[in-house]
Amino acid sequence: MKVDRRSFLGLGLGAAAGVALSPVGAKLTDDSSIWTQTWFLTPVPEDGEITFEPSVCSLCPGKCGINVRKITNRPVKVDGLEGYPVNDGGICLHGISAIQYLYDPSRVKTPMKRNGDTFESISWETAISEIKQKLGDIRKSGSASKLACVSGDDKGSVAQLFQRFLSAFGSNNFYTMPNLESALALTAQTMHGEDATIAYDLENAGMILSFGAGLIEGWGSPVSCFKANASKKDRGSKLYQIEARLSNTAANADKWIPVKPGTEADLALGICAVILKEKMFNAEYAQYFGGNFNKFAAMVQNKYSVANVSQTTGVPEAEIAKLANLFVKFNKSKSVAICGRGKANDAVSLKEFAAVHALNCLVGNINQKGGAWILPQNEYLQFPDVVTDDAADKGLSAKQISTSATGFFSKIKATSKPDIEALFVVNANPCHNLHDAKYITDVVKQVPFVVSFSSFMDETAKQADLILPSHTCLEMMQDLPSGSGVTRQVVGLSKPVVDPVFDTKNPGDAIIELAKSFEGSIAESFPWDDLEGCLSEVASDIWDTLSEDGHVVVSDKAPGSLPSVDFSFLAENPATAALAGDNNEYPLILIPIDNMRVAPGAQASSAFAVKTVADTVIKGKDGFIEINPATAKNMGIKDGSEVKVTTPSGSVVVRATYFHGIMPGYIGMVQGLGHDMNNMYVADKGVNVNELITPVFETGSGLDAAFGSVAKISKA
Amino acid sequence: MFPFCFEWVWDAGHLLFFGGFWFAISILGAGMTWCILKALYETIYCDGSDNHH
Amino acid sequence: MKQNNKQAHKFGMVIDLDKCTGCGSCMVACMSENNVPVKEDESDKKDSITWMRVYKLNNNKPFPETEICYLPRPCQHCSGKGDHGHSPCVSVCPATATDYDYSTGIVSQIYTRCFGCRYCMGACPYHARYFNWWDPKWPDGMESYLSPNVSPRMRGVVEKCSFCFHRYQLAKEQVYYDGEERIEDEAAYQTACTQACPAGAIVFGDLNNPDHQVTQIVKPNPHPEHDNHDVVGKSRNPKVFRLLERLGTNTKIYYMSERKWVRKLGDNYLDGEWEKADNHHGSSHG
Amino acid sequence: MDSALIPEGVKRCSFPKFFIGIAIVGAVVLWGVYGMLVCWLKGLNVTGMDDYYGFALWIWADLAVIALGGGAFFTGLLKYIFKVDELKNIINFVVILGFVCYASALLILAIDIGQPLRGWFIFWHANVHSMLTEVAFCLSCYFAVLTIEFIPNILENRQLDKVPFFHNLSHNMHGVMAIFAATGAFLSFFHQGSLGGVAGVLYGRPFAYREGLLVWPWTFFLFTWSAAAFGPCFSMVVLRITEAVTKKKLVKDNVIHLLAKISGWMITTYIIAKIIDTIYWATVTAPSMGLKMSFFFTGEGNGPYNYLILITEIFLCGVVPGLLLIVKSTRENPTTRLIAIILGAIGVSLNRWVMVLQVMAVPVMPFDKWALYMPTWPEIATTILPVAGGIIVISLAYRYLPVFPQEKELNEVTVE
Repeated sequence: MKVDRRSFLGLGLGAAAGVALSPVGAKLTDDSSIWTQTWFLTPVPEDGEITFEPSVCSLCPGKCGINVRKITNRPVKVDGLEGYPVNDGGICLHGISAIQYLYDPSRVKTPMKRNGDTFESISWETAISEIKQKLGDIRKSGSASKLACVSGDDKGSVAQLFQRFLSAFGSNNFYTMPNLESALALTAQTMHGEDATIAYDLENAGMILSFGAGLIEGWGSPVSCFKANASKKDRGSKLYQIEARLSNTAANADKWIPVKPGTEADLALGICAVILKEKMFNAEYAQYFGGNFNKFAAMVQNKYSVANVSQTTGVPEAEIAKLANLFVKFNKSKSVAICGRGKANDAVSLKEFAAVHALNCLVGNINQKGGAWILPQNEYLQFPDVVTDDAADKGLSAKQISTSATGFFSKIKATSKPDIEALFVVNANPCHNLHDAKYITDVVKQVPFVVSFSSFMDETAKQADLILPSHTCLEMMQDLPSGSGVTRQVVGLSKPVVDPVFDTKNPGDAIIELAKSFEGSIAESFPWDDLEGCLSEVASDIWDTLSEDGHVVVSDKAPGSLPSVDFSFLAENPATAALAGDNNEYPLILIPIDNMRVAPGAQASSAFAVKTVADTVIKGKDGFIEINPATAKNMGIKDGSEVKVTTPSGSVVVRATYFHGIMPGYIGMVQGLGHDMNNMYVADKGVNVNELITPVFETGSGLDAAFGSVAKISKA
Repeated sequence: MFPFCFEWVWDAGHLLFFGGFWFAISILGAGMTWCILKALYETIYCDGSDNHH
Repeated sequence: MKQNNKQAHKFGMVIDLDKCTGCGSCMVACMSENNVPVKEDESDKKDSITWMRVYKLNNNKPFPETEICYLPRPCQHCSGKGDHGHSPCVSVCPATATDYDYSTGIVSQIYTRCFGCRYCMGACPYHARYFNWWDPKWPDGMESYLSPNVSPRMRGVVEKCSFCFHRYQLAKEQVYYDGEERIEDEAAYQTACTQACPAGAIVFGDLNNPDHQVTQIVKPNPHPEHDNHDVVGKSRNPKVFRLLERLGTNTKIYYMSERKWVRKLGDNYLDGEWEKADNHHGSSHG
Repeated sequence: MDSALIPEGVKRCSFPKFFIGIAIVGAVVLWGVYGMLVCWLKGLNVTGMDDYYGFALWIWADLAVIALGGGAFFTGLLKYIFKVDELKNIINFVVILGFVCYASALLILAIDIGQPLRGWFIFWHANVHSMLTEVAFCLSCYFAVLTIEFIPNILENRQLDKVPFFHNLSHNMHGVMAIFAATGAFLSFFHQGSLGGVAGVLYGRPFAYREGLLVWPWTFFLFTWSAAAFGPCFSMVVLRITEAVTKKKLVKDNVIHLLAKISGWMITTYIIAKIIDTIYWATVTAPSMGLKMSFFFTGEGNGPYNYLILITEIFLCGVVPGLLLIVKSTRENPTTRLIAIILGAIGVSLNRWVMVLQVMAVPVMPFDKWALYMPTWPEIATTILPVAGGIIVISLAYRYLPVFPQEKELNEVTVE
């Protein structure tokens, strides 16, 4: 057939018309809508039965009750647990993010062993036997005291099992990271001579005089503090916030009183002086004032006159007198003074804690509604005595190297012969979180054998020789006692709400397993199969209730009796720790900023948390310093421009962000950033302020009291 | 959208809007159909002779 | 007939800015509840999906008179001029992918209907609407925490706060199951942000239900304002305001603060207008 | 080589020369297509847009080409309805130009939306209250009209015209073209208007919002009017370019003068209305929302959005071309006329920019900040794509179709 042009055209047109009239077009259009609506790159979450499982969050010292929503065994949401005595339904952003920590890209998925600069996966059996081998050698060489452990805290059975292991092994070198709870215990010891802790009845306090305590920055038990703070409006309560920078707490307070950082103790003592001078102190409670009260009274009136204090602190004289009057007279005994800058897990000074506690004593709010409560330590764990052998006894007779973790690291570097042969790190990240973090990292590097129990490949785990990865908070069974200033003494039980995602273990189980691998006294000190078995025995008094209800309230009332007060420590007028460095060379002062949205603890921030952080804290990978526009303009530094910040410990390049709320002459940097981790959400974002701060040890307590660092900045 | 669609509402908005739309479509459709049919008719029945010029 | 009737709910919120601590719990609770994805870099706040965004306001005064205040901003669920349901976004969506539900007052968003023209984003003065510029991504395994109650969104569509509409649906099912007709109990339906707020700064409920706390705090005026008939539901509590109320968007998110400078930042005022508005507000009802 | 396709009695450049020209422009088209594929495959994250700037370069280009292509509907209206017969000499050209502009607009929309494959939801699930729905419906219908108007011209190609069916079809379509043109004018009125409505209805955006008549804000009418006024300017600019490239006079001066005169009066009346609208907005509408006019032009961080842009739009690119075109001497002087039509084309484009992009830039909440935007290469490439495509279409049409009825008369081919 000859196809001429006409028939060709006709054929073409006919075919086109045919296709147009056929259902092909309609079908393709319909398919396109279905295809775009079931987009291949978007996951479809599996449906299933909704269940809720209550547990307790262990991400921070707050120990809040959580309620985990699950869809057929996979957790999808973490809510606050209604009715839980610490947080009653409230929850912070990090707690909600607990589900992200489960699948965090930087999780350590199996036990790991260092091989040069890299790690290789090994089995749990191999890992345990390797540790046993190393530790056995150390013990054999007669230097049991050369095993040390750095832990996030010393409360709860997991931490105590580690401490117990050290004791059975023969070492006193158990250290906790700086935290509010230890500072409070030390204060109670110093001022009352009791093995006790201090709690603050903030939700009933009339006036809260806060010396920099970041009530809504994560101080204490964060959610509990949030609630107390939020209720002050309805209760007619007042919050006076004393600190150098307009923190969220200061902004939310009824009054913000800027003070030079590091002089809080002076201000507190100055107020004490006014109270004493005007005889405004609580006469009733004064009967309990023991040792050296008169000496103290004379000392403060002599050394901490309003004029002197005003000079040191920068607070106007009239303001100091007014504060003293207000503090004493506000609804009588309901005023309470608290301290610990920001989250109070950084630098703490005993002088400051004691001075502020003296205010509470003078006003007589001790063990009163709305006041400071001296609570006996919550001793629900009754461990049998540790069984020791000769090697252990010998090791235990050696002196503890330091009283603080920072002090410990600063001392072990100094000697050429290793003071420490092996180091356990559990629930802590000292290579990031301690001052002079780079130096700490170097020290950890030099320890011959480092075992990390971290869930994540964090800065410290990276320096380890072996990593025995822990469960994260949702996978783990453990007892979690409240603390950190909470008046209700509660023991919560964290439950594994999900099967472990990776080949990880409860560090409590791991340490029992390790102990049992030894023969003799060490194994004898650990007669339990696992942590649960241990708990059911050592916490037998409360175990039934604990395992059934998920928590036990040990006490929620102020102790009936009143403790005596010993002013000896303060009466000696201990020196205030001053920052190291030359003020002429470094004219500015760098202070760390605690930001509720940035996790400062052992865990780096979650992806969710980082997302909420403002673009004046992280921009791309850049970190920031806050600077008062007046200070910045003097130096020709523009808002958002790059600056080089130098301190005696190091120097970094960050951007400047103007903030009217920071005292001129000071620069602030958010804490908890600058992580060197294999986690794209946090890696290299901002800088770690701890690398810029040199520790300063307070005479007497030995605590690292560096509230910041001298610094200089220049245009980068 | 046609009146038999589930989202259709018998209100002024729909009547005016779609009234205008279908009206315009009808004119264009009818006009083109007329042109094509007429051209076909002319092509087939008036074959060869150019009746336009 | 499509209009507000007595049977209808009108869900709304009042946020006490004096209680808000800017802690970010509401933001994360929202992200977790609603399967909001997280990118590697979220520091460009102009492409960071935050249904609930917390703004940091300041009084713009130098040290030490500086004050700051946090303002959480979910979708404002505007009921539009004169309360007729023509929200700025709903009235412009060409494909009815966002709609005003007259029975709840909730502005919905149907992701599979939206084709991504972004007109609604241009219409919204609150920047409450977010576009999925990227395909959502979760690291290996992390999809396991996604909730089946809210479908994850594909690239190229707009999303926003829904007042946790899935929670409303669940509550409604429960209520029907219990043999009742409508949700009366305040606690039966609460948004994730309200539930999470550790400061209790957010109060959520039915503005048509006089028993609900939100109604008692806000005391909404059911009648149009004399000077601007577009505005309906203005609060009769002098400390309560709405964002950009003068535009007539009639949002259902109310804010409360004792601080004048905070209240002033809620809207635009010509010189001298604010003082008048504030006094008027205070004197006639306060 | 292709001489059989070239209309009789006119001279065209050699095929190789033509081919090279097309190839160069074709390369730009390919770059644009690459940009388009990047946008489709990777998603819109490759653009400079963000959640503050959801409307950007593309939407501006869309509005601008439709305004500029407004010459088609307005000239059609004058020619077919008001029977201004001289315009038959330019009508083919403006129809092609309109066709190119509207095709560009549709293509850009297909790239701009996040889920192009279900873009048809705008028809299927239409929300009749949305100005954008009105735009989409009228735009696609009017594109159909333009195609219908273009077809007879295509069928007049020497070879196609030999096919009796095509010849007849072309003839019949000419016969009823007035009806099509009337429908087109009706549709155009609404879509030009609704494009104006797109901005004007945004009562959450004080910079854009305008009061109006019934459901239509004043911008609705201003957009239609400005498209009718400035569209012919752009037609004349492109005609001038075509004449420069082909080195030929293609349309007689009297036709141009007539179109310029009509355009001049339209511009002048439009700009008076625009000035009134601006004054009313600045003194009544915006202040009722608590905002002074100065806020929109002097805010901190407002980038290029200062008073200069307003003055440029209204005076330099509005009042000036209007006056130049209504005064006989400047209208008939080729240089001043050229200045006027170029200014006019810029003016309407600037107006569309202001009404869409500046709207996005202005903060509304008192604690918000100005937002600025910078396009990325895929946006620029895909915006240039239809321009390059348009050049090719016009070149092909010019070469193979009898676009300009007066060409033969104005350029007698000397037989060699």
